[in-house]
Amino acid sequence: MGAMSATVRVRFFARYAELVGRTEVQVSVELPATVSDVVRRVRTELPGAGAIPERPLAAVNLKQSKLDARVEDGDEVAFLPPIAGG
Amino acid sequence: MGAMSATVRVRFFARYAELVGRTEVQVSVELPATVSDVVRRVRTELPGAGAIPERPLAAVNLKQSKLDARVEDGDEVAFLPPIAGG
Amino acid sequence: MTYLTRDPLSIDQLLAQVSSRACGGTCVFLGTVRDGAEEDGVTAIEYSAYEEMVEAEFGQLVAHAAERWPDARIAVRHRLGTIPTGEASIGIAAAAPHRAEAFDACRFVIEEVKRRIPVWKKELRLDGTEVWVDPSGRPTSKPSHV
Amino acid sequence: MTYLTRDPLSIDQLLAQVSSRACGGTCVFLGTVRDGAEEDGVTAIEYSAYEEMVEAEFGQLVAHAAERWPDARIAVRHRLGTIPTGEASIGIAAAAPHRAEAFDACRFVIEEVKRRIPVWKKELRLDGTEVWVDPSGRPTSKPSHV
Repeated sequence: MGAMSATVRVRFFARYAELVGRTEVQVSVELPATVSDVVRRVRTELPGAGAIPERPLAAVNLKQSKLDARVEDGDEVAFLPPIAGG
Repeated sequence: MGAMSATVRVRFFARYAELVGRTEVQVSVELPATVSDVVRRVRTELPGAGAIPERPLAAVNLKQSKLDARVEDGDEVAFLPPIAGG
Repeated sequence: MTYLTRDPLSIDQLLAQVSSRACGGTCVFLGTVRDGAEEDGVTAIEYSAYEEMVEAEFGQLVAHAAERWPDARIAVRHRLGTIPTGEASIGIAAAAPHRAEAFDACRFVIEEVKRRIPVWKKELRLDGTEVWVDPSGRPTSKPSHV
Repeated sequence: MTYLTRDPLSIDQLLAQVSSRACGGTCVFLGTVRDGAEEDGVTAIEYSAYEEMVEAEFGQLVAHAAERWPDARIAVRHRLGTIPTGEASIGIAAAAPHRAEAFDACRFVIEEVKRRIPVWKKELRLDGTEVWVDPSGRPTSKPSHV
């Protein structure tokens, strides 16, 4: 019996979007999975994403999230460069 | 030889102007004189001025002044109700 | 340069006075005539002043703020006369390279105004009464409070 | 209710959102695109955002401020897109019965914005270069800083 897998929508913003040359990508990870697993997958497989830090600021479903937070199928995971609003 | 005397312009504002029914008056005081002397003279001689406090906030020539400050001929002495600007 | 006006205050004018390419933060304070829980049917406040002294004091106050926050640009205007509820009696704008200076300079100006600018106010009430406002912010009509 | 716009910010609109007969003090903060001593020929800043998250975060931030200052009325709008030097990128208005609450609530909002609202800026320079601004307020183009 194969492991359960989840598809998450990964979004990139600002400098990170420039680095990877796109604003989003779909990623599959085996469950259980954390934000860190998504980061690792993206950094190793997506061209340009290696320049994203290993421990970026992240959000899951519009809320800032720790890297050890669980991700589920259908989640939206965003990698956020250092915030510079205002 | 008579004492030197000074004429000062006394100004009233806001509630004090209402109490005395006017906004200014000329007062003569014998020199040397202080703001307190002017206050005393005004409170005893000007109808309605008895309701002005014995130690009002005062200004001499546009600057807040202590009651023991000297006044000279030609000075402008103002009695200021509690400040309520802004 | 006059710090007093009998016309409605213009925020745009205050902002124009302080705006600068070098400033990244601007703090504006507006003091408005209130008719809230602590008031009792205030329809307007009549503002009066020792006008010559107000001009002199504002000049010193702004100079003092400029010494303390040398990069800040400050504008202030106080309105006199009868000001209806909801309209502004004072407007202060402080622009600075960084926001902390803008907030601090603006706050400094309004606190100093409350302390030393010779302006007085009389509340005009719905019931036709008129009450001088004491410096604690609450009106008093009792001479014993003076 | 949206907290984002691509149009120039209107202070009048922010003020209209917070104005109330019960409020005696209103504090407005404007963050503007700066080209000062610390900058190097900034002609504009390009603002981008995680828009859905910005809306959610602003909603929480304003709700949090409303809990802390129950009598305050707060409005905030952030502009996105290319904003020329001198124009405002964010406008915050806080009205309250008394001035201390207005200043404190307004300051709270801008500090929280800097801390948690997912907005980014890229400075556009006179010499044609473009530089992402890092959160300390100074730009960095070196990947090692990220």
